[in-house]
Amino acid sequence: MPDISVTIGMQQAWLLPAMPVVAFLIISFFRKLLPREGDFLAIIGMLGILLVTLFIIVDFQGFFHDGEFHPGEANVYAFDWVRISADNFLFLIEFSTYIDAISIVMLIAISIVGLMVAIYSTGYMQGEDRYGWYFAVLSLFVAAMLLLVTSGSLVWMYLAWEGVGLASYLLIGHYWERQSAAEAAKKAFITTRVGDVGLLIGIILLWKATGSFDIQTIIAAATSGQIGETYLTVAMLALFAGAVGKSAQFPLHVWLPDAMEGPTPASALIHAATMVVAGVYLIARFSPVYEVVLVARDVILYTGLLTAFLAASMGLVASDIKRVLAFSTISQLGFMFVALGVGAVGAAMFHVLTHAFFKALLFLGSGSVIHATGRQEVEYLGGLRHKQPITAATFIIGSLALAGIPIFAGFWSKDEILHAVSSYASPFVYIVLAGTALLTAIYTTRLVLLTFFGDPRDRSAFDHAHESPSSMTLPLLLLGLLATVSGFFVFDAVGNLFGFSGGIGYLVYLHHPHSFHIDWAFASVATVSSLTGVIIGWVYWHGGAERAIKARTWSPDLHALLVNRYYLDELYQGIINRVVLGLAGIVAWFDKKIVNETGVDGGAQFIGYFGYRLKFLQTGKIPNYALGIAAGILVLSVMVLARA
Amino acid sequence: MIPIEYFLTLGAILFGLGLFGVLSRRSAILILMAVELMLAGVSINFIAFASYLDTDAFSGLIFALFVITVAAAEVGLALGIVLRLFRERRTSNVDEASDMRW
Amino acid sequence: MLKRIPLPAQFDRIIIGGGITVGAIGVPLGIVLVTLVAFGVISAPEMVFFVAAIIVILGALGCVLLPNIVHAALSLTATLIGVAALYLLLMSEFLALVQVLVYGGGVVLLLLFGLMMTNAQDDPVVTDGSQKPFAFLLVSLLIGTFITLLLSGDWGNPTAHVVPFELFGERLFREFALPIIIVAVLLDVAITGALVNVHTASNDLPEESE
Amino acid sequence: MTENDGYFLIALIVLPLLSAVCLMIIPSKERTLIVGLTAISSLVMFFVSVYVFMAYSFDGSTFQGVKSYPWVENIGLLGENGISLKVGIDGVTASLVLLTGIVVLPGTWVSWKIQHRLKDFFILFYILTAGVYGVFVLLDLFFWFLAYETALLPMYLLIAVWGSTRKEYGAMKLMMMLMAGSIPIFAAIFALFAEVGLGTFDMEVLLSASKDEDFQKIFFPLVVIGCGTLGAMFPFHSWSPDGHAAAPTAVSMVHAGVLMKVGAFGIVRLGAQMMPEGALFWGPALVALGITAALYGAISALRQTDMKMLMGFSSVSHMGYVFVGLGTMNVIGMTGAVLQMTAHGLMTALFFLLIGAMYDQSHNRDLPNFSGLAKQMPIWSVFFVFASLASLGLPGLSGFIAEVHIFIGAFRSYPIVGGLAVLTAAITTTYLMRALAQSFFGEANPKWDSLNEMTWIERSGAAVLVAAILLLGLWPSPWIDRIAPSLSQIPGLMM
Repeated sequence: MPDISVTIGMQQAWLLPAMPVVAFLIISFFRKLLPREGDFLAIIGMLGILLVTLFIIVDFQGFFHDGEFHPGEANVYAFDWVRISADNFLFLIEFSTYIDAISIVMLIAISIVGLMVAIYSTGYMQGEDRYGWYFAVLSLFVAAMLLLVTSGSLVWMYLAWEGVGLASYLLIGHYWERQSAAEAAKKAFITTRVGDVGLLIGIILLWKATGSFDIQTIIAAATSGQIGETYLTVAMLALFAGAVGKSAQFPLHVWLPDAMEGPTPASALIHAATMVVAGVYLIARFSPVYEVVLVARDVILYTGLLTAFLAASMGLVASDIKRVLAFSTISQLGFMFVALGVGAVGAAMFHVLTHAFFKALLFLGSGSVIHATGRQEVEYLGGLRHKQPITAATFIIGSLALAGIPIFAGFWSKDEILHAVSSYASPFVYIVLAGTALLTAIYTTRLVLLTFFGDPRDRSAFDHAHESPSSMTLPLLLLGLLATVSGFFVFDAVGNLFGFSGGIGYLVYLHHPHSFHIDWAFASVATVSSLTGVIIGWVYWHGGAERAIKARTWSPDLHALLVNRYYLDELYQGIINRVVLGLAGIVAWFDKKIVNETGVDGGAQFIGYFGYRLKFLQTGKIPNYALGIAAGILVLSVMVLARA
Repeated sequence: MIPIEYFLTLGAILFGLGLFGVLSRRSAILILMAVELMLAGVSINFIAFASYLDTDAFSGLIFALFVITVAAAEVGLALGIVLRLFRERRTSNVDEASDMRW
Repeated sequence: MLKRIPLPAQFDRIIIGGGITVGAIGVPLGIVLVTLVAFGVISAPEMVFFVAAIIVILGALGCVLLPNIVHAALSLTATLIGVAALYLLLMSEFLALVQVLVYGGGVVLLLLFGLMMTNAQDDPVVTDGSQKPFAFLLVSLLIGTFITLLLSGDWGNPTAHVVPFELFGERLFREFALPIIIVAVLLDVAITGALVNVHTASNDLPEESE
Repeated sequence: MTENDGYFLIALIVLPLLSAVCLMIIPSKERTLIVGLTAISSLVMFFVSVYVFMAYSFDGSTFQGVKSYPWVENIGLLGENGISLKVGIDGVTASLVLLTGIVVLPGTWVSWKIQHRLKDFFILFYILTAGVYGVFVLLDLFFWFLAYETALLPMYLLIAVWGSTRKEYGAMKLMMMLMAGSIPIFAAIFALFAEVGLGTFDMEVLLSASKDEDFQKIFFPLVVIGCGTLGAMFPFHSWSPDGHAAAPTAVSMVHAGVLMKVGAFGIVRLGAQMMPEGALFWGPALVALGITAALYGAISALRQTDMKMLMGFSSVSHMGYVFVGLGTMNVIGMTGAVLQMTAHGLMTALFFLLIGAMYDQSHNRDLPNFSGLAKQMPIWSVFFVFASLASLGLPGLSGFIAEVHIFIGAFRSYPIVGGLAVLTAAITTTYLMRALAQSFFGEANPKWDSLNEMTWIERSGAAVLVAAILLLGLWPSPWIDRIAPSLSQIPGLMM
């Protein structure tokens, strides 16, 4: 192993995005000629990524000793992409890769979930139109995502950032024949783009202050106090705006539920496990700087808290199985941002990892259900555990992880976040967050009960249902395993086993390495709240649809508020229709009437009118013209006279 | 001896009267006649200058000769045009030949 | 005696009218001028100049003011002959000759032919306002300007010189040979142009003449 | 670039003119011959352009491949080298020459399907091309202006004869506004001639000669107004939407792709390079106008339904970035401006090619009339989505690398403007994505089932442009290495 790691290591990190790019190019151009439209190329690409990731982890350990991380020179692979130089002036955009523990967490999540999703998709997408194109875009997405997490330069990170946005756009709009899918893709792209305005501004502001796009240089400059605090706060908040857009935080969360129009495996990969945590990655990457600008950190904390709560409450009433999961994703991302907001980067990244596994599992499970029944409204499902035992089992494992039941992965990471919050922020934050965890348990229980238990409510769909093929169940089982055990990584012993002494704390929280430990008092509180949630959910929904409908009538107003997502979509649509399009209408009117018809055509008409009046001087009578000539002679001779 | 100013003044008056004719008359032929008056006025000037001031070269004389020649040609051609106009319109009133207006 | 000759009544009127005019204006003027010469106020050539000038100006006035076109044409002839006299005063016999021949003979004749062929009786009736007042104002200003201009000039005190005939011919046909040829071509073109212009193909004659 | 490479620059002007002359000789009914001749000449022009771009060397000299043939000198006001046929390129024009070569190639290809007076179309088209090349390679202001006008005049006939919809109106408006715009340029050229007082129109001499600061302050705005009209600068942009909507495909391509850049280039050459102090003085005004145009065009585009009108306003918006970049008067911003000229040229040429390919069949360009076009014309839609992505500045495509330079340049001097410029990119996204979602995706409208996919010729043309967009987006240093050193020689330029 060490021998190979000399040849393939962090220096070769560029291989990570390169392999799927090659797969993307080959599939998109030659998919008609390839067997199975080239899906195997995408899988081979993912396998290659997993392999390279393993090599990189091995290589990475060589720079991790004495409880410190020593990146050294080996970490960066760079060439000049853009270079403008003059006397004592240099404008440089480099391509460089930078791998550290945060990147590695992301790499693990992307490579494992990506591989699972690719394998799963061969079953799920079987026989669909644009089968090969789907795999091409999937490869493109993975390439962009890997570039995003390995890039050492902000510009290239932005490039990848937009690249994942593009892939997300293409995959949400994969079924573009449906107008709703086209609209959802548009909404996702525009909404994230609004956030990206902030990101780009932040990048340029940071460049202006430091003269560099290199992330480590910027962090070094910012933490050493070279940049004014207000300026830095503005820049970091601008960066956070990008994260808000990409990670679907309030107020830009509206695109993620709609994004469920895309193929379910793509949702699992992009809108649950990887792309949406890019924002978390970005903030985590800049966490040393956020240590300096505490105002920005508070903004992150409360944004995350608000998002977590709102999304969880919306998830309570959503009827579409994928939308419930989407709201859950938004909520869990809120948890991660809360963790970042209190400075617990390790907890946040840990949650990224476990969330990637169990949420991907849940999405793939829901995909299996949709694949089998063709329905995705929970009101019409039910009792599916008899038809789809493997799906049901793995889905329940994922749900337990999401709900935060002990042993399962979600419990450990969520507990870490709650623990971190309790020691860094006010009790209010802790209470809201614990309440949100309770809500999470409730809606998760509801989802599981309505889907897999009780009586089937749509008989034809139920009869039609069957267990999915092994290409789909295998990834489910693997992810189920990971969703169960990946939480154990938190223990020092497990960390040591993998070569990271001190567990994940050492892996991701470089500056203040401390080992994770379980405070059983907090853990029991968390467990009790989760179990309470499960019990409440059981009481309400265990019997099937009738109680569910009763639950709806408990408070119709509140229900309507939640179903309509706090009317935020309507608000935004109203703003777009009234304000933006109204303004556009005014400007278009201004251009048409004032600039064009008054300014340009009006000018032409004025000259035309002037000419029209003037033309009557042309009487056509020769004596009149002769009189004019004579008058001219008179003027000339008077001028001569005046001179003489 | 007669001072040159006499001739020049006469030339100016003749030119002016001719111009008045050109401007006030309506018949094409009368306008032509008035043009001849103007030319005569100019010719007087030329010749006066030639014989008073340009005694060696008398270019003015030659110029006057050309003026007379060109006037003859002009009258011939102009009459042709007038005739043509008359045939087309049954009039030689220039006011009525105003097709070239706006 | 006169009545026996079958002349138009109009001709009669012209003769009588012209005689009365010349008598009424010419005789007193002649007396005045002869008196002035006799008393030495003006020299004899000046007297001739004034006579010629009066003929010229009266003729010009007649040409531009007389409503009858034939009268105007005859006035023009008088003017042109007066101008020829002035040329003689300026010692250029050749030009005087040419003036009488070309103008008095050719041009006036041509104009009269034109008059006859266009059936033009009188100065046509004004259709929409005359520009005579403007023309009068303009022309008076112009003449005033010209006269002021030429009187303000310093001409010295030159005298008229005889132009030697031979020298004139020499210059005309040596130095000005090219212009002469060009003028010849011009005349040719003018005649051709006039012919082409007047010639009407049968198909573009106006309808009345068919 | 060796001195003998100057012959290639002359060839760039002569080739299209020669093609035009040859076309005049060929009888109109010999369509095959016309197509063959234009195919060859456009390819040759393309390769010569590429060669010129590649041969440009980084030896630090300002103008390369300089060839000079005096025409009139030592007469009247003219002194030594008064008016001479002088060619030469710097880094800016090298990249613009390449752009012209790239755009004219597919422009020629897509014009082959014109049925009405094909020969006359190509004669005018190549005269126009010669004018455009002339503007980029000529180094004598007298001939420069001649080439400038030569590039404009054929436009009238090209639009009025071969155009569509309100073609007479569009052609006349375009022509009159552009002609009016060339008056201040004319004035500025002769003022420059008089101010320098060496009796020469030689640009190299005029560049290095010292000019009074007040003179520069007075005449720089004239150049901006004149050239800005051709560059569709707010508020002189009004011809752009109507003109583009009326013009035939190839003319729209060349006009939006190259000719508008002639305007912006005029500001670089006559403005910033000739009158740097004036440019420094008026820079903020130029930035203000540019950002107004960018926002204004983008917001107007939100309400447009005609595809070509949409592109017309989009061009106004994108050219606004160019003026922002030029106005920043720092080397990053100006480099970005020149990059944006190239990027916008490629991208908008692709757009017009695609719209033309569809309009020729449907005779309809109204976005609300369409739905689900991706079903009927999948390849066309892929190209269109690609062009939209390039237009909205997706990183990795040409628009981003240009825009990011402009944003950075703007942020260095005017942070608010920089912020607004970034915001404009989001608005651009909005109007393009709305158009895509409305007309390209969703349920296919059976009314348009008769639409055919693009022809192979059109696909090849689009592919050329796509390749160029990708090349510029992913590997911009060949452009930047040429542009930035040339611009950084402007005196007084902030680095």
